[in-house]
Amino acid sequence: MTRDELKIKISELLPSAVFEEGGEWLNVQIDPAVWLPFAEQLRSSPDLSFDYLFCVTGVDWKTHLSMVYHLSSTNYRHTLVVKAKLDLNQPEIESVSHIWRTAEFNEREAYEMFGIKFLHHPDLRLLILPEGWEGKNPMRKDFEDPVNMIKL
Amino acid sequence: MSFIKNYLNDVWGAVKSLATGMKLTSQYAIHHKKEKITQLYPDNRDTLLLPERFRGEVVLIHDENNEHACTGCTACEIACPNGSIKIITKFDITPEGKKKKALDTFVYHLDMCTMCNLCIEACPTDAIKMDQTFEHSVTDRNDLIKILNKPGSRIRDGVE
Amino acid sequence: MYRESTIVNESASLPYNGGDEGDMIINVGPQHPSTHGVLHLIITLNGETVKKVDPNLGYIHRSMEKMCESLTYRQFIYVTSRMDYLSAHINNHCCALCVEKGLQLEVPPRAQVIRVLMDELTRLASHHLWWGAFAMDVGALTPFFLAFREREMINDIMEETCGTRLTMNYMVPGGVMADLHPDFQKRVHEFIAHFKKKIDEYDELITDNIIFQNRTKGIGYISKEDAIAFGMTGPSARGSGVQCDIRKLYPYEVYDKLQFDEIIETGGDCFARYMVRMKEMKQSISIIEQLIDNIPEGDFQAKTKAVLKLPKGEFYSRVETARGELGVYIISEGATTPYRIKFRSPGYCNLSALDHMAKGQKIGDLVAIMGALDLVIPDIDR
Amino acid sequence: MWSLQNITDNIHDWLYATFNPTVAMLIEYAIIGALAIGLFAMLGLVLIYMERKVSAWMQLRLGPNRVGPKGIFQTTADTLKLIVKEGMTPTGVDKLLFNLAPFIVMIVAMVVLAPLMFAKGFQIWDLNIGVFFITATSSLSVIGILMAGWASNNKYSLLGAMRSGAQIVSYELSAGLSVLAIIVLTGSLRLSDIINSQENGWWIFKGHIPVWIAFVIYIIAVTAETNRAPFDLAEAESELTAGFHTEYSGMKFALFFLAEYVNIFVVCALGATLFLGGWMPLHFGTNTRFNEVMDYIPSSVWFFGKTFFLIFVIMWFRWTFPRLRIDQLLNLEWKYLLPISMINLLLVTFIAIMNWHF
Repeated sequence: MTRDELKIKISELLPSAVFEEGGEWLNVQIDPAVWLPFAEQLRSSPDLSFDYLFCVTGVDWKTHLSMVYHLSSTNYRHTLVVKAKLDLNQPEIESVSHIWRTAEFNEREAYEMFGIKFLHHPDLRLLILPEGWEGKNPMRKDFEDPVNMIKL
Repeated sequence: MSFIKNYLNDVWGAVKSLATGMKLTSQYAIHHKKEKITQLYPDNRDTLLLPERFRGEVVLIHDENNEHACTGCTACEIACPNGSIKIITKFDITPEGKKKKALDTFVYHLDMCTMCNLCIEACPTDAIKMDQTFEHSVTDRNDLIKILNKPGSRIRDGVE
Repeated sequence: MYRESTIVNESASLPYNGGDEGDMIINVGPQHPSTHGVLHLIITLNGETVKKVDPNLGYIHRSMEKMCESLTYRQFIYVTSRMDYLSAHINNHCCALCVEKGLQLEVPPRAQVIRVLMDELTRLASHHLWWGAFAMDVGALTPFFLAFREREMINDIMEETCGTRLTMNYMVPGGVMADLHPDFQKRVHEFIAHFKKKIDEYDELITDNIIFQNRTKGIGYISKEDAIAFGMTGPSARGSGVQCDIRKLYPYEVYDKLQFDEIIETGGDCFARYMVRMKEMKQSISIIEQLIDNIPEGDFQAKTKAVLKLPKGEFYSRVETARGELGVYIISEGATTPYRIKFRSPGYCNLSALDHMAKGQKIGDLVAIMGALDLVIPDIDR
Repeated sequence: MWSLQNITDNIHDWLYATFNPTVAMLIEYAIIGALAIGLFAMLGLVLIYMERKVSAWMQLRLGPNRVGPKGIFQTTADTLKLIVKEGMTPTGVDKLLFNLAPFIVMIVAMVVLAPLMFAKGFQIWDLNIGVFFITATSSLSVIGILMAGWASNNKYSLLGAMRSGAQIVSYELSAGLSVLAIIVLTGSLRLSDIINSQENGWWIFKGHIPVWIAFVIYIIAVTAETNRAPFDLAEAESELTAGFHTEYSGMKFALFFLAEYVNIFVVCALGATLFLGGWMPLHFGTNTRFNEVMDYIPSSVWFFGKTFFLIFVIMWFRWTFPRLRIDQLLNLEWKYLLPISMINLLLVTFIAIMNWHF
């Protein structure tokens, strides 16, 4: 499916979606509340069949956080980038680990690095950070580590 | 009957595959003098040839008059990703009586250097290069902080 | 009835609480011969059978993504050599591609060919090391040294041209850092001749060996659908029949002009993954053979400004490393440093499937599965 | 002809002529003990050096080459290091069993030396059940290994010990059955009788294909019994780090290490005695010129030559093959080796009854 076809299809599925211009792939901005049903549709819709989630990222925009999901289909080879804006103080989004198994690990990474809480995640524990980590989430922009940070 | 045949075929195939492997290792054992690839490192130190591009450590090139080409422009210091280089500059007085920025001390932290070659790429006057030394181990980490410009050295004439 | 130490709650400090009466929880790693690094697996055993594998990462996490946020677009590339150190060139390549995408920079044809040559040599070196290490995981010690003999030749070639053996920092935005060494072609020809002579030994010693086949066939099975769902890429996924070679799907540099096959096996087990890599080595050699005598003349580096500034926007580049798909995702705010950078590392996703694959297998199989996944821990931890 | 028999007989006669019988016997015991311990130490040094060199040659390396000419003192240096190293006893171990285990393993390995015939007339104890004694006592070493694994309070050790137990107990069967093949042919358990029966040719040549099969099975089974690769599951390095001796260090570890090599020596010596004629030179038929030439080579050279050849074969296995998995290991024994050796034993019996062997 080309980018324009994809755009029409997505806007049918989710009228509230906001498309971003530019970028290599179609970027769609969604509300975190609609993410779970939208993801299920993306995965199960036969002419979309986004079965390969290849990149899950959190971004700290200082005013808000956002989750970026890069989706691709191994059948049709089209790619979609889904972005969800999250609140800075209480970032919460539904987990999609039951749709794409790879999300389980990647969401755990985003959880500890950005403090984003994934609702209904089966196993949301610290993965990379040491047990009993206290303090801020390291990938947030306001994180400072006076002990280990080398100032250049 | 076919069961027994299969069973024997299994055994025969297994023995054959094992024998092929054993043949190979025995070949290596017999010809071990020819096949060995070990280099006797500290013994062959004199004959050890490192390629001229090998990145061992950063050195400031001095010629026979104890002159170098460093203008103290700090391009290498800016290019260095992990702050291994610290250039301390001073102001020389040129014969015309003008003040001119020049190199005072070229401090190089070998302990932080990752040999990425970015400083050499950045240097506009080709004053520094990578040396082929690689035996850097010392007992005191302060020994790894080096001052690259030799005492009394000065900038070569004509280098801007 | 074992003594106190087998009581399941011994690892109470660890947050895992599964396991029934009589289960044994073993910490494999962080220091263990077969984890090839500082991977920590908390495995629940019932006798010899693995019930659950719970990876615990972070022992070599250097927070590269955070680090790169403070480095300029020229500087951050060298850091990625330390990510998947066995395919350092390819990591650097991916970063350079991403920066070039942002700058809309055209790479000279000579640089493109040099990059592909270096990528394939790196892939060969990586697969050689994997072959030796995998053989060691299943208990054969000699292959390790045979593999190192070939890998050493590649490392010497790298050393001559790039200056270092493992973490080269040879790819820069706009091309490569230095031109090829005059001896490069001769040395590569020597290597190809040597490789073709020796690759059959690999089959004699390991591939055809009955013990090895028994150790790997039918072990660590993962279906095509599961492999996609787990985000597996690279040879590990191609062993399950997933078409995922970035070089074929989204060709970069000169890969679209080259003749090579994407190796796909359908076994889905460790042996299929093994065969994919063995055949991939031959494909890499054929790519190198196609290019080595046809390196175009010209610049090895495009003209770039001294200070690189990416325009505001998002850039994503993906390449095929020896382990799978590496993605570099740069969010730029128009400054000299990236605002946010994300490395989509292949090992991380491949590791997530380990629990699925190892469930119900023996401890020895767990080791074989880890070996066949070709895990490089710094790549997982970044 | 020059023979060790004369020396031992002379010493024996001189001792009994000089001292009263009790003292003479005690002195003899002391000499034997000293010799056994000396042999034990020598074997450790020689075999470990040999293993390292063989592995190096197969792996394109040089092997030890720094300590002494060609590195021959490398193992001596290693042993010295192990002796002066602190023998750590981790907290939580069963101290008695933990400290006892290496000694049990070593004592078993030493006891097994008793009925072996190192040269013509050079034997500690010509037992009338020699072969039986060796198979019986050598299987005791599993107790030491289980003890070590259990007492270490380490899960890797426990797994290794349990694997080792299953492995040794199973492989005893096919090793025993293939040994029985020779017993059937000779009709004696006494090692000297077995060797003498090979005066006109070794059993491997006289006994047709069934003895060949028995020989191959014996080699495979003893490789497993001594926990050597490809059957080194008890200490499978890539799975269990070091298996049953994970927690041992210093001299206690060295004892395990030495015992492993002495065990290899013992089983190879037994294999050489049963199948390759022990100290018996290579003979074809009786009273030929060829046999006389062969007789000029001392019997001890024959014995050690054959034994070391078998040891080399076992080392060759180790540096070539991948390791089996535990269930495959037991499959190999119960589905392949045991049925084959049982049928083979029937064949050998048939040959013995029909007197078809040479």
